[in-house]
Amino acid sequence: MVGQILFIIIAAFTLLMGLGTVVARNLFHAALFLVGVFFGIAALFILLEAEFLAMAQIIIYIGAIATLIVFAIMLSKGMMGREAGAYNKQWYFAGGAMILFFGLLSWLLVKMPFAAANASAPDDAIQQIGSGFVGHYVVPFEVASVLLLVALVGAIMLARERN
Amino acid sequence: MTLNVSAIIRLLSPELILLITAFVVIGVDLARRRQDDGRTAATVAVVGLLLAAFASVLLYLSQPGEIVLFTMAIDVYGLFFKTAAFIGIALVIIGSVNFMAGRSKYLGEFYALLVFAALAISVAVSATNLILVYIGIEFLSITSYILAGFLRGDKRSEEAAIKYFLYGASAGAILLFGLSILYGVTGTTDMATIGDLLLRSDSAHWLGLVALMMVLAGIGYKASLVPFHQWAPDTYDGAPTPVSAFLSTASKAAGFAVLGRVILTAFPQFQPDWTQILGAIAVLTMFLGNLTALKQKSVKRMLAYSSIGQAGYILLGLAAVNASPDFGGVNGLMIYLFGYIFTNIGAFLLLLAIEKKSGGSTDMEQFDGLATRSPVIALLMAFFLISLAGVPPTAGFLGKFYVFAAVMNQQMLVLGALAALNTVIAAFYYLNVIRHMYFSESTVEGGVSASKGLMTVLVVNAVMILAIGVFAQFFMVWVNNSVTMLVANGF
Amino acid sequence: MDLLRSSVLTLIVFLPAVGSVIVALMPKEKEDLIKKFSIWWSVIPLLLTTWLAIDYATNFLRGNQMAYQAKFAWIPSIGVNYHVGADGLSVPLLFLTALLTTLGLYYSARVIRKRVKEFFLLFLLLATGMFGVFVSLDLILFYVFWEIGLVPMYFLIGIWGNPKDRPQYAAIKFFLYTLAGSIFMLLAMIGVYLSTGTFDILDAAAKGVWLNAPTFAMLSFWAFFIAFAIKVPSFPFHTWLPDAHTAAPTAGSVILAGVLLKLGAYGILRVLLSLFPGQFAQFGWIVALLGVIGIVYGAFVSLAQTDLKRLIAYSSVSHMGYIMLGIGAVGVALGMKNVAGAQESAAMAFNGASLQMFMHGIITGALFFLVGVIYERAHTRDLKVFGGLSAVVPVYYATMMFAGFASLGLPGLAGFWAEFFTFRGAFGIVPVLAVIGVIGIVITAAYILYRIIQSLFLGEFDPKRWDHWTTVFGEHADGPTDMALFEKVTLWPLVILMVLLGLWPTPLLAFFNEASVNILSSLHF
Amino acid sequence: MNYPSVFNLTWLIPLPTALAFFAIILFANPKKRLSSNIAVGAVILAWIMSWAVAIVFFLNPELTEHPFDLNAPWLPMGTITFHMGVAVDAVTAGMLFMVGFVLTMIFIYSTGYMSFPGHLDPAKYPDAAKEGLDPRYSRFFAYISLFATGMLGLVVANNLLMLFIFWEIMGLCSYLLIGFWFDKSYPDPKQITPKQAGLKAFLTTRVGDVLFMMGLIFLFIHAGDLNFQAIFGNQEFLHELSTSTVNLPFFGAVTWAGLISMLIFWGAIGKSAQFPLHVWLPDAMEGPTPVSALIHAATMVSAGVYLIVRMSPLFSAAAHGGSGVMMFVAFIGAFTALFAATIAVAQKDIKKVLAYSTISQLGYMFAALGIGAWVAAIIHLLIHAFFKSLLFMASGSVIHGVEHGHHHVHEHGEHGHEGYFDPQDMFNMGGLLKRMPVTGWTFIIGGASLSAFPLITAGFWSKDEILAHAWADGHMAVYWTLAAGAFLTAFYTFRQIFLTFFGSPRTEAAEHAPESVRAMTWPLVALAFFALFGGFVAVPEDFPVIGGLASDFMAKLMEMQGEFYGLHVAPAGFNWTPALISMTLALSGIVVAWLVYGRKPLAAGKPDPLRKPLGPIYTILENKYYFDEFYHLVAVRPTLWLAQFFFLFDRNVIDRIVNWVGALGRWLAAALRRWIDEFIIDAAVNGAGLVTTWTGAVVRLIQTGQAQNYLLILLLSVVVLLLLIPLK
Amino acid sequence: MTVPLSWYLIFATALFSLGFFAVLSRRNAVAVLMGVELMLNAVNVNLVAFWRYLTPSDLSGQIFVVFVFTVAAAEAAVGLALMISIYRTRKTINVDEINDLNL
Repeated sequence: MVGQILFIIIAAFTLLMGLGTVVARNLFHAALFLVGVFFGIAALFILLEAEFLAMAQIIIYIGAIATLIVFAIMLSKGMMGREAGAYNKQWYFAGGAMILFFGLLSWLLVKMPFAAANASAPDDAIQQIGSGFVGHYVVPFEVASVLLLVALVGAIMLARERN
Repeated sequence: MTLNVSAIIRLLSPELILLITAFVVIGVDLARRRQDDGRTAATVAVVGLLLAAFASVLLYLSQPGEIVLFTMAIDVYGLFFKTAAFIGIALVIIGSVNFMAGRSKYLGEFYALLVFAALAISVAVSATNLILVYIGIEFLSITSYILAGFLRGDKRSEEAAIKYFLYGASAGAILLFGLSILYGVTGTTDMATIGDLLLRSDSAHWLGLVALMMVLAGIGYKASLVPFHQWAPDTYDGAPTPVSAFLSTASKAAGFAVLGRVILTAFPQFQPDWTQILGAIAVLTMFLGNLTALKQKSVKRMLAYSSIGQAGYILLGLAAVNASPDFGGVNGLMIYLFGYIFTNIGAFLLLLAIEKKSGGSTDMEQFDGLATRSPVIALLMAFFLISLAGVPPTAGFLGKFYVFAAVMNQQMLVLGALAALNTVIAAFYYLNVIRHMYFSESTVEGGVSASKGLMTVLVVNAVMILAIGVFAQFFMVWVNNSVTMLVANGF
Repeated sequence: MDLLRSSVLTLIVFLPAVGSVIVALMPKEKEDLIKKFSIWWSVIPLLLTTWLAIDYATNFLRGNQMAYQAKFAWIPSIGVNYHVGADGLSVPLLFLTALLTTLGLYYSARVIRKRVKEFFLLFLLLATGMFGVFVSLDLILFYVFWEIGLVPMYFLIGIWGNPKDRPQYAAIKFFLYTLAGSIFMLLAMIGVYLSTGTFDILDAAAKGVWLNAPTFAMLSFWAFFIAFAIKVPSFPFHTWLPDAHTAAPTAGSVILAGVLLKLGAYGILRVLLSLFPGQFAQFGWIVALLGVIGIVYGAFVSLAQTDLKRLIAYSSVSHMGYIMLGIGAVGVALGMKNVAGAQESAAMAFNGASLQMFMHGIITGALFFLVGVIYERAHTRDLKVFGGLSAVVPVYYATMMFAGFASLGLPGLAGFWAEFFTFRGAFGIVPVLAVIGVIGIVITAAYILYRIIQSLFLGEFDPKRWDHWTTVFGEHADGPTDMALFEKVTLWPLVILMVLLGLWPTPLLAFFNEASVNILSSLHF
Repeated sequence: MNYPSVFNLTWLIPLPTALAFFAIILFANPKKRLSSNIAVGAVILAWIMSWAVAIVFFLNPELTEHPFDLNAPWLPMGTITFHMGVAVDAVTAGMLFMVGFVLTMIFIYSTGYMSFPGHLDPAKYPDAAKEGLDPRYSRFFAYISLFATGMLGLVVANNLLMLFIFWEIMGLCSYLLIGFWFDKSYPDPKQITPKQAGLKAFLTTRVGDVLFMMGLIFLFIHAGDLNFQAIFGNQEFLHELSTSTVNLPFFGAVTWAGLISMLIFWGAIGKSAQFPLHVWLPDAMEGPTPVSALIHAATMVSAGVYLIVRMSPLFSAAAHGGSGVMMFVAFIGAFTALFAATIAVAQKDIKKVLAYSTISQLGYMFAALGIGAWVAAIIHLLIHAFFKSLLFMASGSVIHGVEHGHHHVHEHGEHGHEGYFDPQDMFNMGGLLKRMPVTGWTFIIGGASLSAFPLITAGFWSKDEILAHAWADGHMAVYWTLAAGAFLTAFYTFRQIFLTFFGSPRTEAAEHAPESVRAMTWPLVALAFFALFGGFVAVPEDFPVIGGLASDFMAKLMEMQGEFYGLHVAPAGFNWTPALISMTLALSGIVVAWLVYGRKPLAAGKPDPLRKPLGPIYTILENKYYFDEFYHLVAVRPTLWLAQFFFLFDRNVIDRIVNWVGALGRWLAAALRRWIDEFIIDAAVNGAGLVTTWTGAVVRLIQTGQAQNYLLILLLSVVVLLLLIPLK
Repeated sequence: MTVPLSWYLIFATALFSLGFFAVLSRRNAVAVLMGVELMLNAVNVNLVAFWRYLTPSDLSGQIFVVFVFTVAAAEAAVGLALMISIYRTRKTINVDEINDLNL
């Protein structure tokens, strides 16, 4: 019961933050709302007993991605606050489509009876994750690292000041 | 599974070679920057890619059977696509050296990125695990975004990149959602297990289909299948031409390869469903690509739409997949793609020569009277187009033959008829370019010239197209082995 | 000898392609060298086919043996072979192809002035495609050659076509039309494999195709048929032909009419008849009906033409109708096992159709050359500006008379035999259709005499009516000049053939007759 | 059976002229005299061989029981082999006798006749004018050589297929020769020119020919062979053919024999210019006169008769089987005989009169065949050939003379002739007997023969035979029709003679007309001999007085031959009644002609005295019953109209089908984008109440360039795909 | 385990939809990118929830999420770099204004 209440609070908060991200005209505000979403998700992870992920969420998303976004906003000042309007012309239609999509997908998901395994989360989750990275998932892991490198190189190359 | 280190290195040698190559390229380029227009870097990249391709061939020849190593399958199916993609990318690099030389300062990065893209493809086509599928696809996407936007300050290139980025990111998210559901339904990320579990459980049906649809959208866009194609014309058109060549061939082949493996290993249960859906998508893709291509004035954009149309034919192979060893569908898809890689790279890279002459335009007028101005280039272009149109004895014909045969084998007569009809529509616009080259009077003075590298690539492509068509068996053996493998795999 | 016999077809087929590669390697300024080389090179297949005809007649004709076979695995995984062979049906057509190719090259050497190298290159390549179709015994090989023939022709029409005749339109129309037919044929070929497990025409015929699936058999039959009917072309698939023929350069028209159209008819006899005899028996009447419509319709439309070349083009529609009528009659006869005399008539109809293939080749080939002769001088083909040429250019007149009368089926010249045998067969099988077809004979006489002979040759020559005369070499002239030596050399072999075969068709007929008797008796369904 | 070895020459008979044809067109044609010499030499060779064969046959009447037949394998047809070959029987021998001789005469005559023609401008053909020969002299001899081949080949052919081939070759030559002066034109645009006449001749006969070919093919289908002796020697087969029936639309059940006979007869109708396909022959007179004599009088047109003679066993079998085909033949023949004769009465062109008389006389022969008077038909065929070729050649000589006279007048500039002068118009002649005595007298002999002047002319005997048969066999309608024709024949023939040769010249040209050269007159004399005495080969045995003196060996021979073919043709015997009637009619025709034209010679510029009494009938006759106009209306114009219609149909309907498919494709493409833009996106946006600035996108493709549009479609596609799941 | 799994799923779907809505309707490319991040986060919730509820002993789900983090980071980096690059050229990063390529 407590879990449910907690979930509802966190979920509501997160969704509100998400809504804020989506609707905020000011890009900077949107970024702040986004950080709120990240926090909310991290909280959910804790609720789901995935502490490692919660930590990673905060470090990566808030520490890296959100920061990156804010940096980008600041690097190009004119990016925000343009008066032309925050939404494009199809937003009504997009909204309708989204509601349809949401309804349809959640209906499909809820209809499905999942066989919940009533086991508890393993204690050595972090250890298992770690050995997964160097064991079974070593290739994805290495690929991910190369991916980051490539993204780094590419991002630098693209964003670098031109002479 | 016990494997010693040397065996692992051997099995992963293509990827390792690529990895090393990529770093060497960057290193070499740092050392020799601005001294040779990136020729050294390109050379290293090409050598590395060819070595990797060679390694793949060696691996294939050693008959690896079915080895799954760290979520990567080292099998004939994957090795085939690897070889094809590596060679394709190597050709793109050779052809683009001159083009890129004056246009960017970051040539080392450019070639390295192409090598990385090869690596991404290599990983993606071997992936047996949802995680690796996702990461492989995203790796490829991110590399592609950078490549598409590589010409900084070029509006078209940047636009191509951002559109591709937005589309790719969204589609990636949809793919991820689908994969998450698949994981949720089966509790595993191993595709073979997923396939088994889905086969055994009845209740998972609906959500399995939800996952299938999302995967279709999330991977299908890479193969530019209608209705997930819309980024493609803009991106192919705007991106630097070598990148378009890459995106429309190697990257697309990877999309098909991954789609094929995912569908065949994870969703065999839904074959009746996806046969219909893929068939419908194939028809849509062919019609839309071909009908729109009819109207284009720019050859580059026409080729962009043409490559959508071609995707429709290729998809036929998957739509009509069956257990027959002769015309199983997948072999059609594979041989089609193999020939298509050479053909389309040839056609796209040839545009470099045109663009060089015209200063960027690839409008039909630029092709007027090309046959008298530059007979060899015109001949090559005509040859590529004829192969795209599917006239024997070219590779284009062989591919069409095999996919049509699969369709017939499944007795999907309407599908076959519609595909045949499309062949005729497509021939119209391919011939139209030939018409401009051969029948029209020049409106432009002087011939177009191709650099030595570009010419080499074009000739190699033409020779390969002919070789695939004529020595079909040589290539079909490999392709058929892959099918046998997939069939043995439980499909 | 055995080595020669097993490789001769391959040589015939691929020598022209090799020649075109050699031409490709020559510098394009050396036009003379290119021309001479191409002509002499094309003589090699001509000699080979001549030898082939003689050798076949002496050694293999009895029983219509499939001789000179060569078979190598090409795509063994699906049983696609490089399988070639020739029998009584194909040997004469090979000779015809070789002859028209050589003559076409020889003629073109004098009149083609732009982009010489490409022309000769493509022309040689075209020969490979045509030879290939006539010798293929494997469906895929057949299809490959079928399509190969398409590409050079497309270029020949488009590049060297007369700009006034919309050659680009004609070329694309020609290509797309044929492709539209053939792509469905490809599907049907695959169907043959799925049914019989082989692409080999002989094996598949022996096994029978879609014996237990009538719907598939019917669909395959129509897919094949439409592809062939487009190529023939049979009404109502003929509309590409007037445009293509009119636009094509002279030698191109000659090959188009002389050989390419025959590919369709040959395909029907070689492939369709042997693979789908049951369907043929069922739908033969439609084939015959289309043939008859083609005869009459083509003849009437020809009568309405005022453009000489277009007239002859439409006359091909009419003449190819005879082939379709004959073939259709053969089909109907297949379903008349119990009717006395039907099988004999079928053999006659088969003979008629195959004779028409050969005869129409030489006759219409000659007619198109003759159009070229006058066009090179007058630079117009409008019949209204001519008249009275008989007195001015008697040699041309005489040559045209032979070709024209051969075309209208005058006994004693080649065309008659084809018509006679066709009608002899058709009257025994589909008399009602044959009666309608007979109308075509009269109308044919009308357009040949009224439109061609009268407009061109009769009346008084009036130099004021047309003043753009040149000689064939492009120099200014006050009126038409008679045929130059090279034109005589081109045309007279054909005229001689017309006369000889008109008087003594026996050697040619011997080939076709053996083929028809044996092919028909081998059909079982 | 041992045949005289000379028969082995038979197959060589058509050969010399064929070789001459090729020799002339290939090599000799620049040298005019050489060409004519080759042709004449060849035809003389053919003549010698023909007569050798014919006379040997005449000397061995027993050969009628075993006609000579020589075969060589020719065409493999399915499992059988068709043979080519030659045969000699009495009919062949008779024909060879006549054809060989007439050919030779006409060839020789032509060497004189084909001088430089009047309608050509000598300035244009200086060389030919200097030689005084037609510029296409060589060509003429090539053509007639080929024609000779056709005729001789037709006669010796032993099967219907070869006969058909030669038949058509003759048709070709006829076409070529009628249109020989293809560059001739007349001031009156309505007057038919040689080129049009040739076309008309070929196409009209072609109609008959295809029907003939159909008959031939049907016969072939049933008999499995076309050899005459093989078919006609097989009574069982003929019987079967005459009893098995076929159902035709409109006609109901007819016997195969009847059908085949009828079809073949149509071939003869075309070739022999019988009603209703007679229209071409008068116009064929546009050809040079030797051609008219040769092809359109003596040989080719009578080949139609010969064909029916040949096929008579089949016709008779058909008649036995109850088919009315023989009656039809008789009707067509008799009707044509009278019908053509009426037209001949009102013609003013000397050759046209003869042309209609030819049609009429051929009608007699068909009538004879129709009533079973086989022998009479053959004999009239042979004799008619002699006197009709004589008449034509003589008329040619007249024309030649008048033309020369015209030129003579012209050159001496005595009168400038205004306008066009027609040297063939009889009203431009008169009194020529004095100027051209040989021509005149031979013409009169021929004319008398044609008019069946009793006893002394050959024509009397042969025509009388036919009338006697009609009378004896009770075909009274035929008899009276033919008798009426006989009256008219005598009338128009002597009208012609009086107009041309008697009285005084009505023009300067006639006044100055010279006699023709000897190459032309000698053949006239030679033919006149046969025109007078040829009939004595067929005088009925029981004819008073002469019957015993003259021989009827020819008639006997033919009778025997007929027996062999199962045709029982008993001699009609002599009967005074019909003989007197016909004699009276012939003589009264001559008398009437004399009354109208001879008694009071027509003055220059006066109209035909018949015009007034006959009134509108004369106009109708003059215009040949308006048959040309009628055919133009019902056959020529509809054909051309149909051709134009089909052509437009082809261009605008059939050809467009492809374009329509293409247009459909384009329309689809356009519709696709419009549909997506307007209906999905735009309508959706409309629904949401936002139309403001979307207009730009309306014209665009689905490819708006807006990344977010793309993504929306991505999303919608996923939604659609997901919707499929519950719908499933 | 009192919270039903479906709650998580609906939450994730909602967040995903919000993110997608941003992608579809925001003009500013950075905002669009934020939408993408929302979508990825939503799926992460999905993955973790599935892991927790269905196969807690097998940590594939969590590992998957880690990889998603990586990808998200890389994507954000490249995307933002692109946007900066475009901004320099065009002085705007409004997605609907970047449409030179069409038809």
